[in-house]
Amino acid sequence: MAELTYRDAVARGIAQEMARDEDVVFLGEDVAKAGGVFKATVGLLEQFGPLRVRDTPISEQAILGAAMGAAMTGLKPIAEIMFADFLAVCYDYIANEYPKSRYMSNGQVKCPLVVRVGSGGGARFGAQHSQSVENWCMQYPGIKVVAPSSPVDVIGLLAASVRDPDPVIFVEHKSLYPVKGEVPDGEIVDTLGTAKILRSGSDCTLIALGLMVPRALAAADKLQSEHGISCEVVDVRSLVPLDAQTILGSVARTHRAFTVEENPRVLGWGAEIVSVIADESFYDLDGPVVRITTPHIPLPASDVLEDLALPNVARITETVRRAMSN
Amino acid sequence: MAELTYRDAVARGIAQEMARDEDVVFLGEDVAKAGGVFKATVGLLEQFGPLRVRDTPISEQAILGAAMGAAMTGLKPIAEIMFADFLAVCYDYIANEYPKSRYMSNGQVKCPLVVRVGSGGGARFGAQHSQSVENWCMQYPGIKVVAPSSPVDVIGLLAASVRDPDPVIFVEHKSLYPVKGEVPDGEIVDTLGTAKILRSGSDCTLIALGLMVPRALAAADKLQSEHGISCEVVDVRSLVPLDAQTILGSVARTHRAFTVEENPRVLGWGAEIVSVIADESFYDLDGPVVRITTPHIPLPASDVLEDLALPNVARITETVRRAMSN
Amino acid sequence: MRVAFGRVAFGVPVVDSVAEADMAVKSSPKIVESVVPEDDIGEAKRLEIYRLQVLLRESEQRAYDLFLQNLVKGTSHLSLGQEAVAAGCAAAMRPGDLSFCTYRGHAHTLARGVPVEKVLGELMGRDIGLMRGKGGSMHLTSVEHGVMGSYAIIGSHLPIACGAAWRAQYKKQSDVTTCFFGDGTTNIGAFHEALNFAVIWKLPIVFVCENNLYMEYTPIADVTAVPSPAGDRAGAYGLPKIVIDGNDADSVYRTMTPAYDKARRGAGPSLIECLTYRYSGHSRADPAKYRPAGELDRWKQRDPVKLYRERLLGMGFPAGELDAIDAEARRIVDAATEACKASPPPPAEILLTDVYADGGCSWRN
Amino acid sequence: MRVAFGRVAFGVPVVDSVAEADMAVKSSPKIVESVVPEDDIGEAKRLEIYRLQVLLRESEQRAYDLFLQNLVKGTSHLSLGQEAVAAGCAAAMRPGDLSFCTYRGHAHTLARGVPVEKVLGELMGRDIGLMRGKGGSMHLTSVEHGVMGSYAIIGSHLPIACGAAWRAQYKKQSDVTTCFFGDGTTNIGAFHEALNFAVIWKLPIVFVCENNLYMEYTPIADVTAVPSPAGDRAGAYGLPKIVIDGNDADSVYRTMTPAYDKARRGAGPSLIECLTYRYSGHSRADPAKYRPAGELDRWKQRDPVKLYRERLLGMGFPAGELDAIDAEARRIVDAATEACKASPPPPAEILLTDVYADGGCSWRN
Ligand SMILES: Cc1ncc(C[n+]2csc(CCOP(=O)(O)OP(=O)(O)O)c2C)c(N)n1
Ligand SMILES: Cc1ncc(C[n+]2csc(CCOP(=O)(O)OP(=O)(O)O)c2C)c(N)n1
Ligand SMILES: [Mg+2]
Ligand SMILES: [Mg+2]
Repeated sequence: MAELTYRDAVARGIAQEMARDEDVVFLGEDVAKAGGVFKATVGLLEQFGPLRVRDTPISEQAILGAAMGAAMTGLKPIAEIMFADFLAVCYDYIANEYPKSRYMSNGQVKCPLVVRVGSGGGARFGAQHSQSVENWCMQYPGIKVVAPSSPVDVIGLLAASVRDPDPVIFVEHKSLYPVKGEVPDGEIVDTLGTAKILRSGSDCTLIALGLMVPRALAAADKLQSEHGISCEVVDVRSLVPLDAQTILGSVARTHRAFTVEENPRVLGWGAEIVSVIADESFYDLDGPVVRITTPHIPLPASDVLEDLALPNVARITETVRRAMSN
Repeated sequence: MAELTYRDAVARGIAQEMARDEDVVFLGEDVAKAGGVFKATVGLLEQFGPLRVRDTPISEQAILGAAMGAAMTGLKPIAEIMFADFLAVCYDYIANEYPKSRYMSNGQVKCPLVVRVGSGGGARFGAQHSQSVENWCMQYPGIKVVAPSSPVDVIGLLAASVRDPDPVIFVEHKSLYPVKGEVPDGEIVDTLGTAKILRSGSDCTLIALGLMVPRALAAADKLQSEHGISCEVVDVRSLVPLDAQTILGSVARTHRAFTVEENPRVLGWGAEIVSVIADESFYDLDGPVVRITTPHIPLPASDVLEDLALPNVARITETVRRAMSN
Repeated sequence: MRVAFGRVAFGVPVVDSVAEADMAVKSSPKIVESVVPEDDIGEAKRLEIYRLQVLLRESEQRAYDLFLQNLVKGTSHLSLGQEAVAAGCAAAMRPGDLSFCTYRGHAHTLARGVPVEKVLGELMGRDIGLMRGKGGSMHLTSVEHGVMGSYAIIGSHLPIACGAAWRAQYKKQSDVTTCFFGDGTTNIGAFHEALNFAVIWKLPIVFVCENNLYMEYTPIADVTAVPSPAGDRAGAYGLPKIVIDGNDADSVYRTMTPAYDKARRGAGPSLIECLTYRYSGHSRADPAKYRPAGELDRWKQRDPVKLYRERLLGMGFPAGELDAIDAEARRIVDAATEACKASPPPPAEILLTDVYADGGCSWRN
Repeated sequence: MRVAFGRVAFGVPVVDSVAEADMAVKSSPKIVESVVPEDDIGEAKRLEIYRLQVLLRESEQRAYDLFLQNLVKGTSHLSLGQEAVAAGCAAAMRPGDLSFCTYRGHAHTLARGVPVEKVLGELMGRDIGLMRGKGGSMHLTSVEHGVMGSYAIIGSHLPIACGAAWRAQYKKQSDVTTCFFGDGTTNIGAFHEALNFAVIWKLPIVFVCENNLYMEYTPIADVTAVPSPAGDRAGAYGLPKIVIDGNDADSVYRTMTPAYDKARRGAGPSLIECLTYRYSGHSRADPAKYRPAGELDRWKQRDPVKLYRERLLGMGFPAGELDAIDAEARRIVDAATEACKASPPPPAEILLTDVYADGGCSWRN
């Protein structure tokens, strides 16, 4: 057992998989010699050498394309797209290539790769370096989307993603990089498609992802202690595959649900979850599912404005309290 | 009054706006001399000349980027991205540039442009030339998304989009190009953000878009005549801005709702509408909102398979019938 | 006997074919020949190259006939007139080498040995098709033949092909990757990224640009800043400019062979521009009226199949042997056509298979 | 008096500065000078160029100090050491000309006359900021000064800048667009698309590549197939290779002036690579330890501000006049700093404004 930051967990997760399997290779901008702009991949070059840990030019299409070609022919690449927002410059691979090659080829072509991205707000990086992209990637059949909220999940879910035979977008949250957590020694391998109930509760279910998980937990504390509202908190962890059963099971017990989403309002990942709940748990619900999201705006850079934009503990608490008192 | 195809309505809509305003210019691949690969822009080069109607190289980033720079500085460009799927190769403009420039610049930068795309399935073009992209574009605050289902709406909504001061993704459906409809003479200008109730009904509301509109209408006929179910059919027409009031108003009357979506299952545009209804019309609903979508698959090329994938009249009818008999 | 003509035949000076090309392609850029090695094509290879060209011609012609009969449902992009590139490249490849093609990929797919009925069957959306109708004409893929896919988004397969070559380099495997694309593709960003990437990583890949003078309907010269869309860009990646006569399969073969050798010995990628011409429109829907009068005819005078046949005859190959090859190709294509017509459409259950590696399309529990 | 030295001063042979650059940038590519016109910089322009460089230096140094005081909250990318490019270009522009910058755009923004407090205020996220804190340091925009934005996604503004130039051409307006970017940007697809597009449409645009030898932390030479990332690509668009000493503002000014003239007379775009060096790390977070020992010092010996000051002194400009410029710059930056510190944070209501043109963020009724 050791305390590890989410940042260091990334490097440990990659190292665990590279040590296990020679076919795992890693590429991205400034990831090797410099150890990544978020310092999440420090030491990998030294440990695995320049043939397996490779710096690339600023050529995101080449990075994601090369990862695919390598995956098709026998490697298991991990590609880094530094800021998640940059997926937009290589989006063809996300929308058109990765998810469709297996299907179009009638199963001939495989695509076992992981794209790691630094996602999310809170660092005052402004509208083009702070976006949450889970909902972007979720729309394409054939791709998986994973977003860990703790160091141990980073390692376990990264390992599961690397070992998964499908393309996985692995969404790391930039604001979680410095956060510490307990991590067991030895190999850690988790399972995709499993949500985690991080806190049990009886009055309502808070469904959260990434940076919103610790905020939902903190709000749940406040709601319990200050308002006597008992919240169950579910960390979705993996949007595709989605552990709908854990979510629906929780809602069946609590009868009320809230999504806590960092993405802007419209067609966030919560919209799918609300739609599933509203369909399959219709008769379980005591009130509408409420989505707590960033407003329908690009993220501002100024610290005061950004703090207003993202769902925070106070807003989560207040929204839940109000809805529960109706 | 004249009969016009949806295809010819595109050219007429563009011509109407170009004739009205010299600042309207049009660019895209093979759009000028060849009149577009879908023949939707035939005659524009002859009418407006090579300075206003321009063929480009296969450089989608240059097309969308140039449209933006021109829009920022005084023109009102219409850019064509031939197949909607190709948005993925120039997605940076959709996700990061168009929607954010006004906000980031605190209102200094304007971006009045229209991106026309040929979207949707039914032509046996396969997984990379048949996608519905309305739900892709809907996620980015700052952008508008419009999708006409009839020739007259093509002209009116295209005119409204060209005159709109915000960037608009104008989603034309390839399978509707040959469809004819009555179109009044003279200038036609419609209003963005207005849904249309195309058929009144009392038992449930079918909420549809694009190619799914005629199918929903045909299903409504069958449901009425064969099963005595009275369906109201709403053509959403514009996802952003969304005419939520018309939709919620209809659901308040019928108490049941179905979305009819061409996109694959997960996080289709219907998920947002379901979430809005499930929140704001919670106490109006007699049963869950049901989404009728393409399964969570890429589109196959073979005609028999593609016909199985897309929601058709039989499937819409059967889904509604079953849900209504529960 | 024809061996006796060998020397003469081998001596067909490349400069002649270049001159011919220059005459035919009046407005086209000057062709710069790469170094031509001492001829080593050999009889068997020549017959193979001829056979391939004839088979491609017959197959594509048949695909066209099948459109007209409305048996091909979706779109389709033929390579009629461009056979020399596919045949010359395939003949220079080794088994295990990989091909990445475009939507205009029937010829490249067939040239690697994929059965004709699987290709025509895919065009027809039948169960017999290479991907049982799930991909369609633009996505022909046969991993067992090294055809790693046909790609329909312009440019996207260039980086993908780099990845396949990277794997070979990393795993010290000896295969070389060929990436085919058109002139129009040189103007999209992915082209640039892939070329730079391949060069700095010294990947075992050969980029083959088939310059057929048009993107879809727009002449490439109207939208390109340089006369040779690929050749004049080679310098931007530290590569030599190589522009060859793409209607002469020998010229293609002779250029590809050293390029493959270079890749295999770890000396990095090549970029080769082959000047050629497509006879039919861009795709099924296109009557190709945008072409100036006479252009098609001029190119047909340098038809690659005719040209190659005449060369073989001139070298002393007996006409009967070539006729037999022609007949065999026709027989194969006829049989394939019948097999396709007899094939049922794909069964409904495959609609939902192979989205994910578990075989299904389930995204939730 | 200094006029008397004019001829001598003008005579500072460009080849000298090239040689100097060559010495300093030992491993860098050979600099190819563009044609130098008969000197026409003039005294007023020289003082202006000096003043701009000093102001940029002071402002950027202050931005750095404000980081250290934790008053700049987000990231920030300084141009310390690269002032000659911004100053030389701005001095060659006319009012109404447009600039498109990158996240490393403070200098280019200031050089167009945007008040220092608006720039520093934006970095500090205060209400006084150019965009009231909504954009941040990477997106400085001042339309009234012709600064059409600073772009943070590598490459994306090159096509956008083409569009602005297209508008000028279409509307027969006489402004020219300048698009700034770094060496690393030449490896992304949008670069390629924009250059080809600008050339075929003959757009009035000048592309200025500031080659500071590094992308973020990776030396550009490690990831680029050619020695001059922009210069060696010019031929791919039919443009001449122009690589100049980007630490000599006169050399920049002398290269830009004819490039702007060319654009204005409808003769199309130019691509200019300026060799320079950034003194600080890539961004706030970067201590720049990846640079070889001595490299920074060598470049500082050719510090653009120092170099320019010495040149002016050599030409007979009185030291006192230059000192006064220095003092004025410091005064401006001090006053701006105070104004920023006194400015409140932006008010909460602007969070939801200006998403759409109606002023709000409403996406539904
Ligand atoms: C990104 C993208 N843009 C546009 C298209 C539409 N398109 C298909 S083929 C083609 C022309 C390609 O020209 P070229 O590269 O010369 O190949 P050719 O068809 O001549 O073999 C175009 C524009 C596409 N498939 N993908
Ligand atoms: C598409 C994209 N990829 C990566 C980045 C991250 N990034 C920001 S600056 C930079 C280096 C750019 O180098 P260069 O073009 O030389 O400009 P410089 O910073 O040296 O001025 C990188 C990789 C980005 N902003 N956008
Ligand atoms: Mg072509
Ligand atoms: Mg740089």
